[in-house]
Amino acid sequence: MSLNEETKKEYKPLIVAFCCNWCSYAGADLAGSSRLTYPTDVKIIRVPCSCRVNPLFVLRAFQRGADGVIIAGCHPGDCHYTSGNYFARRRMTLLFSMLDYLGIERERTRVEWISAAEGVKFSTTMNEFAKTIHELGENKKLRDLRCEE
Amino acid sequence: MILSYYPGCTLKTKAQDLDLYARKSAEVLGVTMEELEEWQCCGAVYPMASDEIATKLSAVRALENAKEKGQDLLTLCSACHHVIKRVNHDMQTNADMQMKVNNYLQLDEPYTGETKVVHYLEMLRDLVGFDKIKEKVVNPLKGKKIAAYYGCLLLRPSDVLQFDNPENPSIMEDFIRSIGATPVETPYRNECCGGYVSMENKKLAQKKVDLIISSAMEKGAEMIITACPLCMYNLDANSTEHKLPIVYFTELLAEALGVK
Amino acid sequence: MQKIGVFICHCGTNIAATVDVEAVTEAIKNEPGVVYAANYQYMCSENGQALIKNAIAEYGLTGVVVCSCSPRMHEATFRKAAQEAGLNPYMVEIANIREHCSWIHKDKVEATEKAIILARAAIAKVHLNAPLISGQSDVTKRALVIGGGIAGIQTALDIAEAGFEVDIVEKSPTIGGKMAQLDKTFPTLDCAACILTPKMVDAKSNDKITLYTYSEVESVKGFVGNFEVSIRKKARYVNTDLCTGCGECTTKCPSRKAKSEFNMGLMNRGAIYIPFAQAIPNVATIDPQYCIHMKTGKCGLCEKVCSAHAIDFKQQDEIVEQKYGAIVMATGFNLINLDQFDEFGYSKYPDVVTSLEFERLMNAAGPTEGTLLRPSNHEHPHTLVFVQCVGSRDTSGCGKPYCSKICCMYTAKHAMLVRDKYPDTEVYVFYIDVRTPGKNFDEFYRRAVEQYGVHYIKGMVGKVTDKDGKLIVQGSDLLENKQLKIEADMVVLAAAVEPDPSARSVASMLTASIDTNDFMTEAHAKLRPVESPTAGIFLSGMAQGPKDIPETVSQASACAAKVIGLLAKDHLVNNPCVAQSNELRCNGCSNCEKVCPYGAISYIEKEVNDHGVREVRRIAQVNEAVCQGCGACTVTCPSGAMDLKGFSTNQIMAEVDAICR
Amino acid sequence: MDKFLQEQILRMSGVNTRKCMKCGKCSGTCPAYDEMEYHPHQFVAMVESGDIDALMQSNSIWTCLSCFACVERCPRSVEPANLIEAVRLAVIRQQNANHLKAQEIPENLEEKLPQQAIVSAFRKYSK
Amino acid sequence: MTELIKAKVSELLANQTADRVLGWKKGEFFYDETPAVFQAEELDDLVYDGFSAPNLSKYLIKESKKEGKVIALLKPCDTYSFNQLIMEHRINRDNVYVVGVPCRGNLDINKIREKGIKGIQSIKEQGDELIIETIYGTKTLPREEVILDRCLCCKGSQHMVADEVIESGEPAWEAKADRFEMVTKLENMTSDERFAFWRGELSKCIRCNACRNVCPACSCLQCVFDDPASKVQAKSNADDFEENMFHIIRAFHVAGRCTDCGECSRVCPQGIPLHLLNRKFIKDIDTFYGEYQAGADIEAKGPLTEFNKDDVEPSIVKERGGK
Repeated sequence: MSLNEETKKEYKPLIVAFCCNWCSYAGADLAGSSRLTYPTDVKIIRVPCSCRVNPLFVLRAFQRGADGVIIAGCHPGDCHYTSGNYFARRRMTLLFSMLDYLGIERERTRVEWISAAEGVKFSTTMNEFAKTIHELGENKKLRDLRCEE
Repeated sequence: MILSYYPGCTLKTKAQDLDLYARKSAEVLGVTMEELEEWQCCGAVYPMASDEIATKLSAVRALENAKEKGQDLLTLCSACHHVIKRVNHDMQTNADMQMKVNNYLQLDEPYTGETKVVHYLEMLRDLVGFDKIKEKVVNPLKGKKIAAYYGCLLLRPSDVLQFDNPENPSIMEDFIRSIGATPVETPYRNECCGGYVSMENKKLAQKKVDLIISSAMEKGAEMIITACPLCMYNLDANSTEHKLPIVYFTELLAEALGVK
Repeated sequence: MQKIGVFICHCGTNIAATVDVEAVTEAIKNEPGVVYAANYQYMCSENGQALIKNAIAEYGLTGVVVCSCSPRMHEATFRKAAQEAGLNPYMVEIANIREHCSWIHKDKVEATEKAIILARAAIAKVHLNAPLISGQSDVTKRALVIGGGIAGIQTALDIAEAGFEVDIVEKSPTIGGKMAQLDKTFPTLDCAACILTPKMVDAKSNDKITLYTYSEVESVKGFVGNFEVSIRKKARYVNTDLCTGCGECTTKCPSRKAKSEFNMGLMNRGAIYIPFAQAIPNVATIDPQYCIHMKTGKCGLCEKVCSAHAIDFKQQDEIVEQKYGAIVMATGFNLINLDQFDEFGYSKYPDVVTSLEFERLMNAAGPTEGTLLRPSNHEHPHTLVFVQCVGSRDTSGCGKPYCSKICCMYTAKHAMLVRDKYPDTEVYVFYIDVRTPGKNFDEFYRRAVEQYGVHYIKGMVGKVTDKDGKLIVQGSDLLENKQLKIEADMVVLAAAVEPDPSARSVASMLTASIDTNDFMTEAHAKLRPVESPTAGIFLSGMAQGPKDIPETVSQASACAAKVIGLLAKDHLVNNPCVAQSNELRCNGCSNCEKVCPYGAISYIEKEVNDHGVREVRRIAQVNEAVCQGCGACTVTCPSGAMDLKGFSTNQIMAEVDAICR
Repeated sequence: MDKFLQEQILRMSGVNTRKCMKCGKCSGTCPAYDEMEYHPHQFVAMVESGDIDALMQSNSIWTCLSCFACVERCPRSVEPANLIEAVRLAVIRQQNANHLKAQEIPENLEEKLPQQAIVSAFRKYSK
Repeated sequence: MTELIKAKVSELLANQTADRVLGWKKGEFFYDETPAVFQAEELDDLVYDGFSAPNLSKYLIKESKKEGKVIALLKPCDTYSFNQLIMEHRINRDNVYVVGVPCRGNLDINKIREKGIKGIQSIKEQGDELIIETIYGTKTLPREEVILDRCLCCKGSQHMVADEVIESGEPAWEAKADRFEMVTKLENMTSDERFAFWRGELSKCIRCNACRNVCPACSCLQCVFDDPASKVQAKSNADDFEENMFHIIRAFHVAGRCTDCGECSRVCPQGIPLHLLNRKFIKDIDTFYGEYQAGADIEAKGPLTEFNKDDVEPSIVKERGGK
């Protein structure tokens, strides 16, 4: 068996990243133009602001088989809309705490503040998060069984 | 007010005056100095290398003892203060150090820098207050022109020591004022006297000492006060050009408070 | 069902080398709704755009997905192309398969898989896209310039030149800013006052320009084209209409404790004062902190000597409300506080001065009337030491991490002026690097060295002490590998610059972003350097970053050009991706109103027809011209009545579903 | 150039020599400058370039007074004093390389010399 | 007590302060009282006793929109919900005359049955005793032993809002338990234990929507879970995920607005301790953003519609440890 085949069978986590248009999405663009790699597991969804992320989206992603969800926005104080990320911070803190309370692994959710200039931070964050999720393995607790293949 | 007190080895031998007058003055000021029951020499120099653990343990033991008593830890000798304060800072901020030291000491509850380290001068300023000292002075040292010599160990690195403005300190001058004397600011009060090399590079030590003393004389100082036994020795023994009396600040305090 | 066309860009080899574009094309061909799929070398090129336009016509596409570079790059390009082909531009979505895929992944198989997923997500979104039509809003044809230094003056003059009304708000009693305090300017050495004061006069006499001096911006509401600003005109206790600026009161005022701001505290001024002779407006101001009458009720001498009867101790602050289409930040700079740099002895030795103080000591209108004297004993200095980078390029936390940019040049200027005027002096300059990019700048610096014999020493001063009335400057000479101890008469510190402390609060009123050093952030560092990311806010001068006068003036004019471009428009096209409230689901609870940073949501009582039930309900209404589309309201709404056009809940959920499929 | 030694010194000292912008403020500050063959800014540059042997053999490392003035004033938080301490340690941690030996003490002993001086000399100059 | 209230209400109706009363009447059984609106001539059916548990504030959303003025009988804890609804502009305050009624804690019929008392025909409250008539004769029970769980963590006897308060003269009921005790206990479990606990509880959910319908905070005109356009619409729980999802989102939607009235758990036919979800949010809000009681202060902005620049980061969930 070649090395390539072996890696193919490896568990590939699915990570959904909600990135705000002004900072973190641009940070991801900068990571791209700086050729800073991170695993293909990470798929980015563009939202105008971290405050656009509804807890429903996070749950929906888990339901449909995501193993990790990360929300990235402008640094507190730097929100393009001045205060969006402050609201997002409260909402996500409470939501994550609730998921933890329900026994969902707390490592599966994360919020990071990544500016448009922080391509390096974007890539290291995604690498780290992918690694964490990889070590945690598949999300079994919060998943819609009907969505299994 | 009760504080745990770490005297250090020099204060038990060559610098007994520093210790004695500190205790006497504290009594007048209503501060109880409870000497730690068992303390070991702090090592006199802070081990800067990240892989030095054993050399920091005696400081941690002292800190831990104070923590058990729930008291702040009072220091007097500049070297002891420097070592204990910096080791405490490591225990607060350096997770690696924290882990190794605690693994070694096997305490019931790990020590993570809870104790507050207070130098005698800081105690005078922050806990007693120079105004209060002024009230208690019975024998003001009127007209005495005194230069404060801070040295290095109390001031630097300032982000850890948090003692005073490292380049333009004022605590000792305020102290001098509080006992009724006149402070003389000298530009070299925070420059090293070369104490560490006084044993093996006498020439360098002499050069630094002469600079400090001559500048103090130029400014009209009649005497220099210090908190450090090594500075005290060095400024006294290694001055070649001029001589000025070098005195521990506690001695003047005791004199002013009338307990000398 | 939408009819969707998918266009995959090779971006030369940028995408095609890592993503198998053919495989992507094949894979998405069979996605529901996709009626056409093609790939092309450069979709953004003329031919690539034609491909899209033709397909829209030929296949009757109702939606377009372009798999290409970041939407931040070419979304606008492709939307425009679609619009030209008759498709609503908001029916176009971009799958970012370059920055988020081909550029960061190495394995072609994996990258291709990911590209397909990203394309599917975009397709899923387009399925739910609806044509959006941008609204319009009017433009108030008036600009506000905050800050009346050279940056603000130049911007205002240029805007006024184009025929628009401009107001300048300046917090001190006169316009002119820092430049008014300078002696000479590099690299030509013309006198600052000679070139600045005519501009100040122009600003005063231009009937399109209104000056609000001794005034501050109190609050800002609104949005691009329609700002509503209230300006606080602080009480001067002098009626400016009556005051003739004769200055009689300022000479008679017995209070002499206040430090003259204009002279950097090197001399005192009266409690009633005119900052300097050429001040605009040339009227007196009473400083209530020092005025004996204001504090004790006695004195009142100024009132007695004023023949114009302009003194009015009862004057109150006045609030002016004004509408603007554009706002310019020209809040300028200060030198940093040197408390953290006592090794240089600034707080201890009067002969250690900052470079701005030195300007005053050299200036004919300064405290020494232009004769350079040691502040300590008013003697002529023989040896001067200049120290550069005091607090600049400092990451230790005491100073600023950036290069202050102007110090190398003004230090060369100072050194040159001293040597020129007093050939008996020795002048030393400690430098880390000498940075002189700029027209005739390096030549200028070399002249200081070669023609004027200024001693440039590569190294840094470690400590300044004193001995026998002289300053002992101890520093390193790295090229000679020596430690120097220079006996000097004066030391001049080139302290770092920092944005004016008002910048942060003004920026937050404007909802304009600011960086960690409190400089204003540009919309794009290279391509939109004079605009803030917040629409309608423009940047002029030091508020945006360190710069010298030539650069400030060019930026000020560039800024004016941008403002004029905005004010010249009659209408602005709004971003149509705004919130909308479903009146049948709205509870009227006001939670959305509380989180809206723009005040775009208001509540009205409206009769609705809810499945046959007619009733009057309290419902949320979004002002589409004010809403910026952040979406904060959508999540705070429990009933899901609030949604965001272009990023609707359903669209984002569809993307999630597609990615997780 | 001894990569291993360089790494060891960087690790022990916790100093990142690359942060140095070569302004020379440490050398402008150093009170023992004139007695040194290599000066504080050179310590940093020499460790950075791996020229450590020369440093270890130089008397300059023993001339440093550990007064932390360079640490205090460095605008880039490089901490040259920590670096010098690490070089000193690299010397005395070698076999039989103590800079100060116990038997040398008596001849240096003065009546008034405080304990602190002896203890610190031992700590600094021997292992 | 009932008589005292009837007298007061009659007086108010007579002097035309209002034209009707929102109160409680007996349901199919004497212990399942339900909210009802009474005209002056219907007052005979009005009751108020230990089983007058339903929180009437929610009913005022509809009632206050009607013509005329309605008297609302509100227990102290109902006034929090009333205030919250006022804050959210859901109740027309002008059309309501609030009469605060004292409360000594509601009674739990199940707890009475658990004491082995069967065949209950009626219960009379006499001081601290309950006189229970059963088909097997008269039994007595100390009132305190059969108090409804939620009342053990009573918010106090103060009415947050009232146009008039009826005093009973009886000693006020006081909280006996720490309301976060169970939340803390759960927090101290391991993640897997918590998961097992909540699976055990939430798997009982039959999606009857009783919790939603009774909740004064869950008062949307149309719930997202009923809205076909929301993509999360569902009539029943299809699987584990949907059981979780419904309750997480429901708790989230009321987070910062929930007054902890405990109606959700009281009415759940499956006995799911739903209030533990709401209390988790309340506890987190208290710890992270400072103590907050929804409905106590009508001027408050609400923890999820305001922020502090130095709020904790979401990573606190990981950092604060626990299992």
